[in-house]
Amino acid sequence: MGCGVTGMTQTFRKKRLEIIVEEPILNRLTDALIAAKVTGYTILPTLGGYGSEGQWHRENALSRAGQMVTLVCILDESRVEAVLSAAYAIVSRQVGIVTLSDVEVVRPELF
Amino acid sequence: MGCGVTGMTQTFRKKRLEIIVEEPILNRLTDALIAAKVTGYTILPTLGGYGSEGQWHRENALSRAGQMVTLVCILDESRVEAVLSAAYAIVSRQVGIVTLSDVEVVRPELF
Amino acid sequence: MGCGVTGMTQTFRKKRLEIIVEEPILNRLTDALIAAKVTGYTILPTLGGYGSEGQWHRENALSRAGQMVTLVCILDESRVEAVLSAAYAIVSRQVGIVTLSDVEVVRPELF
Amino acid sequence: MADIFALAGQNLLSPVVLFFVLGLAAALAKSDLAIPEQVAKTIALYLMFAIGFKGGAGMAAHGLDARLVGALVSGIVLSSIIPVVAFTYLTAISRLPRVDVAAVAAHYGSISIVTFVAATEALKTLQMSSEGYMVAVAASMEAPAILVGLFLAKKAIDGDGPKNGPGQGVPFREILLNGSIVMLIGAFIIGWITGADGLAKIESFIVSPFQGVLCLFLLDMGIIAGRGLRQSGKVLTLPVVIFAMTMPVVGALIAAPFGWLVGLSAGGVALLCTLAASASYIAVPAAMRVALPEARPSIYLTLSLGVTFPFNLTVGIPLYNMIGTWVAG
Amino acid sequence: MADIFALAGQNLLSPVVLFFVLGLAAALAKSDLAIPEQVAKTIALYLMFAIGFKGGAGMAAHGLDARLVGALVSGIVLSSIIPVVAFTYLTAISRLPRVDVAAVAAHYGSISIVTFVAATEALKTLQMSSEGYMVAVAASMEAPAILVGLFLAKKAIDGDGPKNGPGQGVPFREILLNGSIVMLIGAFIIGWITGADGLAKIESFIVSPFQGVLCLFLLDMGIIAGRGLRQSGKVLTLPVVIFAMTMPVVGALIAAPFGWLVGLSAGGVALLCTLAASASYIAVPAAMRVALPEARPSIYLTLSLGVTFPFNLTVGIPLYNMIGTWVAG
Amino acid sequence: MADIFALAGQNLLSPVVLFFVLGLAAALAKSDLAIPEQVAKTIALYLMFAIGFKGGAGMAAHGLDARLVGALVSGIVLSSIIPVVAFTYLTAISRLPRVDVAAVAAHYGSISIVTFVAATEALKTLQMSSEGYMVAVAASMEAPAILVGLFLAKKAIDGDGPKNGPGQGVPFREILLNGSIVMLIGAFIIGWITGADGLAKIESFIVSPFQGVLCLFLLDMGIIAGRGLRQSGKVLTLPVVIFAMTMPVVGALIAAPFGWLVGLSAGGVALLCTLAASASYIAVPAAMRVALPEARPSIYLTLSLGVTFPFNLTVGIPLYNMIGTWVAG
Ligand SMILES: Nc1ncnc2c1ncn2[C@@H]1O[C@H](COP(=O)(O)O)[C@@H](O)[C@H]1O
Ligand SMILES: Nc1ncnc2c1ncn2[C@@H]1O[C@H](COP(=O)(O)O)[C@@H](O)[C@H]1O
Ligand SMILES: Nc1ncnc2c1ncn2[C@@H]1O[C@H](COP(=O)(O)O)[C@@H](O)[C@H]1O
Ligand code: NA
Ligand code: NA
Ligand code: NA
Repeated sequence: MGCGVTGMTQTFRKKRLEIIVEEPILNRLTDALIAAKVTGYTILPTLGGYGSEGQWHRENALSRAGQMVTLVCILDESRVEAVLSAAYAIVSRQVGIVTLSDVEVVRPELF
Repeated sequence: MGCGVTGMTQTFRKKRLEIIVEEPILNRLTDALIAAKVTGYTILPTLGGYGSEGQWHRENALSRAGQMVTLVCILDESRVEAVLSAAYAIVSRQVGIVTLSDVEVVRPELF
Repeated sequence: MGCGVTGMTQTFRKKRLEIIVEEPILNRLTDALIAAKVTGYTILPTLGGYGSEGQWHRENALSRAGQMVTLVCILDESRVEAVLSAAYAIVSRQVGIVTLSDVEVVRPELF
Repeated sequence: MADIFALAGQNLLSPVVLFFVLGLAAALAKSDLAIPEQVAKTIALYLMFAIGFKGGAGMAAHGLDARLVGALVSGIVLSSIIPVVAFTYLTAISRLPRVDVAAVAAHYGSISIVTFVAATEALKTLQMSSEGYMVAVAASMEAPAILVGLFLAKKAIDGDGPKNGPGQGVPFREILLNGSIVMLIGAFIIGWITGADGLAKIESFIVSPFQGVLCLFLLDMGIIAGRGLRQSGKVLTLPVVIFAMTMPVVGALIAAPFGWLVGLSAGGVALLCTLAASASYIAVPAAMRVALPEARPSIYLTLSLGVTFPFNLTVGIPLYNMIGTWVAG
Repeated sequence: MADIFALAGQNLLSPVVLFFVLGLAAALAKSDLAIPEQVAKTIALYLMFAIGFKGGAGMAAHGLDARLVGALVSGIVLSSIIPVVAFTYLTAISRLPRVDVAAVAAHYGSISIVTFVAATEALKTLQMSSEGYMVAVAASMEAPAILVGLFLAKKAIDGDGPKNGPGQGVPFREILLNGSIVMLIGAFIIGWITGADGLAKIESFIVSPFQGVLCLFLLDMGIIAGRGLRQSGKVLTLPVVIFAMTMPVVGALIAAPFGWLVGLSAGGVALLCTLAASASYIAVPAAMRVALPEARPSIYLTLSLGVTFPFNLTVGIPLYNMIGTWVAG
Repeated sequence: MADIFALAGQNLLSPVVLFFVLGLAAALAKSDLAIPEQVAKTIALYLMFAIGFKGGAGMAAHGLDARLVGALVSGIVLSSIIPVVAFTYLTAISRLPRVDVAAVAAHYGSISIVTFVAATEALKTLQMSSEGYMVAVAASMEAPAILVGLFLAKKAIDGDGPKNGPGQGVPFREILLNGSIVMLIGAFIIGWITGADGLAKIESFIVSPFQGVLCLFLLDMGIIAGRGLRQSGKVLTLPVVIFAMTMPVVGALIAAPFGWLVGLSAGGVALLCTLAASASYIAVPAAMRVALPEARPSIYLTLSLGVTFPFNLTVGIPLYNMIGTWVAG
């Protein structure tokens, strides 16, 4: 767990996991994340996008089948491996973009 | 203010502040950010999430009480300390996830 | 293309481009990104924000004119220059916030 | 007694209540049935629009009633007294922290406009009329309870700086000018100004489809209540359940003499009792998150939406109608 | 034959079909016309609400029909047989991978409730009545086809571990308790319980504006179908188009004897044929993304929504009405 | 003169106008009252649906009128002339930059369909009829003004490369095929094809609840206008306010002789004047953000939505009705 000081407020280094995933498998993904003991996550809606299958737009989809959502999860570096492989097991057969980046937080005990 | 060169376009290092916060206190948070002289921010909707209180979903909430939003603010490193402590004063009693990360921008004068 | 190892899973360094842009020019921007050969992008809705013109909120806008969206694009470092200048050509006359950051991915062949 | 059961039975088998039950069952069975958020918000505004406008048009039809002022004062007094009663009662029978008790008390002093709407529909089925201005009384009862609740909470939290204490930073403007209240009062005034003519113009929007729309809204409330119960059902210890199922009756019994004193019609007394008996789950929770974030939503929302609302919808409303008939019939 | 064309012509010039065509044209011309997502979802729920409630109220009016059980069993059997037929047929005439063929088969065995709604409206125009419980039959036909489709896909994919194979992890609860089905069956039961009284209360919400709302929904379906065709039109080789335009008729012809055996009315047979002929584009695609992600949505959605739905809406429904009249008229 | 005031007074006390005022007041008082975005978009589409369909059904009822072509040509000519007049006028009385003046001119040459809808309702109250094809005239007036406005802006910006100059990259397809226009014209054609029969089928969706829905929409427009004024009220210098309150009358006076020449009915002239007098705040702003981003939305939106729309809604429409009666009565 790295840490830094921005001015006077001390900050701690954590990881930010961002997963863009199809809505029909969201429940399965979140179950896996909870099983992998993340402390929390947040889901953002998605309007549309473009990928190997071309462009899509939320308004074109009658069913949840064509919809994607974005999941953001702040987690401690020590959890990354377990969470990443849990997530990967779910999204590997489906459409899903998984990225990881560095962030700093103020309250490290939350993650 | 760090700076880098990506190919030919020169880029400048700024900070990206991301705050996941309850909607009822959003007004108070944005007032505080404006008072702390941010040059701008953008608010994204949130569909649901999971945290210490369990799972929640936007559609379950009749009132704004159960809703969260995500605020993104790109700012100069020199402002981070002031903005962070202004934001922290607001979200400390409430539910709120504050993260900070590095980004590069093309037009540094905007932030 | 940098690369790292998080526990056992090998990860590869890519770039995350985030563009906050007015909806009326979104089509033009995505056309330019596709022409610049991005492998994909995802668009997120935006609720409101604050900038040089003051505060705005999605519910205040009758037409698409006042609306903004957030576009996220994960891309390889080698594409950054081309994509950045394509994007910049579109958003330079309009309102638009362009940021770039580092991320790690598991499946590098997708980007 | 038989009457109550007959009325309650009839009420229980109305589409409105059955759709609430459907929503509750769907949520408990983990179905993904849901009314999309923006539509649910619009339906809530539609209900305010319709009930406000009809109330105003009713005022226009029957002339300004001298009892209006008395009814408004009663509403404000009830909304200030009931939190104190609720606070004392819940403190006595449960071991909840004081701050949670204060928050719950604020919810029971304030009102649930959907319960009010359901009561109005039930009166219509019984062909009982009521004063149009009861809509304004409903609006007047929303805010006072919040202030009293925050005052009760004040002593619970010490050591906080003046900036962060409960009641500090309470968003008065937001409470008084929240969208529902503005819609309700605004539509009431417009209904009053335009009267029967105005009502004729928009009748097929706000009168004919009203019950159907209400079914859809109660379906959604059932879903939300059901999901809330699944999530936070564990907070429902016996004492708090007893509180949530008896406090409405206590509130109604406190309200009845006020209705009698003011001289309201049987329908008017029934509605005043319903308002007193109902607990907020829209405006007050939002205010509490700002002014009293230490109080737990899982407690106040589960009580007001998960227990008291269904209680009022099924058993309470027929009971308050009987009280109205006894007192003023 | 002339009759079919007359009926089809009349059907083609109904507002409902013309709004579908408008949506299709708008999408093909790249207009940004669109019904916002949350509203479209609500309209879909509204249609379930209305059709379910009316079906239930119809049941209440005509008493419990002994043929109900026969009709339900027929629905389940049809939903299990048709995927096999569709799988064999499509394998024979196209070179699609087996996993795609299986997914398509599941869609054609399952049903499109909007096609059912449109058929009900067409019957109303022809003043033909039908059994209220056909709504329940529709609900019973959604799930079996998914299981059969996954079973057919199973052999297509080998070497996958048990955790990831098709049919593994199929979300049964989500399929059986998806929002549309719960709304449909829930409203059916409430309509049955409250009967004519209940219907009278909410008639001006679910009966009078129904056709207009349906126009709006079909406009949206036209838009979605049009955008889908623009996006994935290239998958439409001649063999698959032939499949998508003949398979509905095959399904209807398989269903007709069942309707006759059970003893349904002409309208009932027409609806059973319509259900058999229709292909899912809401519930089944979502299930396939979870249980059979290897199958391509561009294929199954383009066939069911882009070809079969318009075919049924324009030519199919009048044809199935004739079949109903022939079989049971 | 007394007549105008009587008419305006009557108009001012209609529910539709009062709900606009309610929205305006709520926004100025910083209430959070708002119609959710997706619902507001749907209501806008509903208004196009209803007004288009009724126009088309009206055409079907009265036969194809030879004056249709004349009316369409008048619309296009007016939409091309008015921006030039507005440009000259606003340049003369204000010191706004040329690019802003050009953008404003485009807005005033184009039309506000909601103003048109409100005028149609006002005619109905006065029992004046109008030509169904005025809907098509409205559609024809949307685009020409944008082109003229961009042409006027062209000289204002020099030195830009050809790629970025104003008018370059103007999204013609998007302007002509924007959702509202496609809905309006599509519904018009479907109404024309299906005529009285079609109207009968969907009447209780598009006719009976229309005024009520319009109230809700105008409430939302009041809110948006109010928030805009709070935000950008500072741009309202005396000269531009004078422009925004007199330009509509100028437009109407230019239109009146056209209506007379074409031989429109009194109601038709009133509507043509209303179209000429109204200023766009939906389609044109979106086009300007793409083709002329240098122009400031705070100026053109504040003028068209914050000043001209309320002016037309309250004072303008009764005035244009009088002009119609004078010219063709
Ligand atoms: N490089 C990318 N950056 C951001 N989002 C992406 C990217 N590639 C794919 N996506 C998203 O993932 C969806 C499926 O992509 P694909 O798996 O390529 O068909 C797309 O529609 C996008 O929403
Ligand atoms: N580690 C996390 N990463 C992302 N979002 C989180 C995280 N923890 C909490 N949240 C969000 O914050 C909300 C409140 O969390 P909590 O304060 O833990 O109750 C959750 O419902 C999530 O939406
Ligand atoms: N520093 C910033 N961080 C995040 N979003 C911003 C920032 N500045 C501007 N924005 C967004 O861009 C929009 C236009 O900003 P401006 O170009 O400053 O008028 C704002 O309304 C915000 O939504
Ligand atoms: Na109360
Ligand atoms: Na079928
Ligand atoms: Na004009």
